[in-house]
Amino acid sequence: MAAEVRILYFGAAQEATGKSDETIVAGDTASVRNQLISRYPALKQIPFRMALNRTLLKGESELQKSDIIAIMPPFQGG
Amino acid sequence: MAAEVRILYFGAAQEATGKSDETIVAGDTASVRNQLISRYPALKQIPFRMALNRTLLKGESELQKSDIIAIMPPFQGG
Amino acid sequence: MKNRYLVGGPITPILISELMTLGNDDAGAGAVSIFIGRVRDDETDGKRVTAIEYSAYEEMAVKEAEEVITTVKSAFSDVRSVIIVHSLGVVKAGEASLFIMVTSGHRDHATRACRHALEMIKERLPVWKKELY
Amino acid sequence: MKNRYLVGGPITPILISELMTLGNDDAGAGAVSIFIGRVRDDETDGKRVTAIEYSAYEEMAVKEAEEVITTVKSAFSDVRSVIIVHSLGVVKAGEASLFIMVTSGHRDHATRACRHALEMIKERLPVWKKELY
Repeated sequence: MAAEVRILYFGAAQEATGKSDETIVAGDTASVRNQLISRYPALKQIPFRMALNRTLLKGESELQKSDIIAIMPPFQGG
Repeated sequence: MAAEVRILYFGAAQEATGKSDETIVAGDTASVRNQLISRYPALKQIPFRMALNRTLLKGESELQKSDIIAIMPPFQGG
Repeated sequence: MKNRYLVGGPITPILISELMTLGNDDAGAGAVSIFIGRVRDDETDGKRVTAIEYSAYEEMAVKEAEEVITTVKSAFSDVRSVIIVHSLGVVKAGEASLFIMVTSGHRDHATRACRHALEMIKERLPVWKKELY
Repeated sequence: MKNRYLVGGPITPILISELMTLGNDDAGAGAVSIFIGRVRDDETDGKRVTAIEYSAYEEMAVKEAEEVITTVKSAFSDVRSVIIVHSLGVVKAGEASLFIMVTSGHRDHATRACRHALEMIKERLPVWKKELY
């Protein structure tokens, strides 16, 4: 089942997409990844990871309405 | 040659000898150690090291007039 | 401060002094280990960094900071308190952008836990930076 | 302060703030690692420690502190400054008696050099204590 999910862009992913957030429709996280890379080719240059509802994603996951997915380039804190 | 040397007592060695410093006559550091232990039996209970002129003594050393020997129980700084 | 873990702008000397008083009423804490990360005036491609602008996924950063504290406390049993603060927004060269303080009974766990927290923060805190010239 | 390395009484929060400003003008120092040793209110034989009275072989303590700094700087090449201060006289439970601060370009040498300095101080500084109850 496809669901409306919220996408948040951080760091270099904001510059690659030109936005800080948007809503898309996807059934799982693999679909999110594919859609974003095809929509924003510049994202391919960024080794981003995804967080699903504030937790770093390991592998892929099904999505539900209102899930929040963060597109996160390598961390640079400290 | 025996020389007049200054002895400084620190920490528990002050309590064991009842003094903070004195002058004795000795030819080398082994003689200092033997004199002090025989004069102050309580010093036997303290695993003290000696410094000669502000440097920790390794082995024994001859002494010259005005040398300063510190009687130092285990360090407790920090 | 935006919350316990994130502050807008630099971590000023005054804020550091305030954070350092937090452990002062615990007379069982014989050891305090502190790490302060500061913005360096590095030169890249002939340009000198004058400031860094930090951004974060704030909600996740808070959760991760809390997990770092929980992990450090359980890994180092002598630890009594852990404070973590990271800057958001612009921090000029020479100013502090990260503050970590760990108190413990004795020195070994304070120093090791502080270093461990630092490595976990580098690895896990969702924070990004942009150099300003 | 009696000299750069020894201070009469506790190392107060004000003195700590002053010492911490010493590295502030070096914008290449991206990392600051600090250790503060404090008097614990330990209980021994049913009596609680209220203070510790520190004494030292002052002339040798100064020489040893200088040697610690020289050793740490040569062992950790990224280190930019090292400050060591130890208390003499009475320091109450909860008050600080040792302050070490190391600045370096990056975090690794600051944290390791600070710990190394701490271990050397414990091993080499001719300081003694007397618990007061």
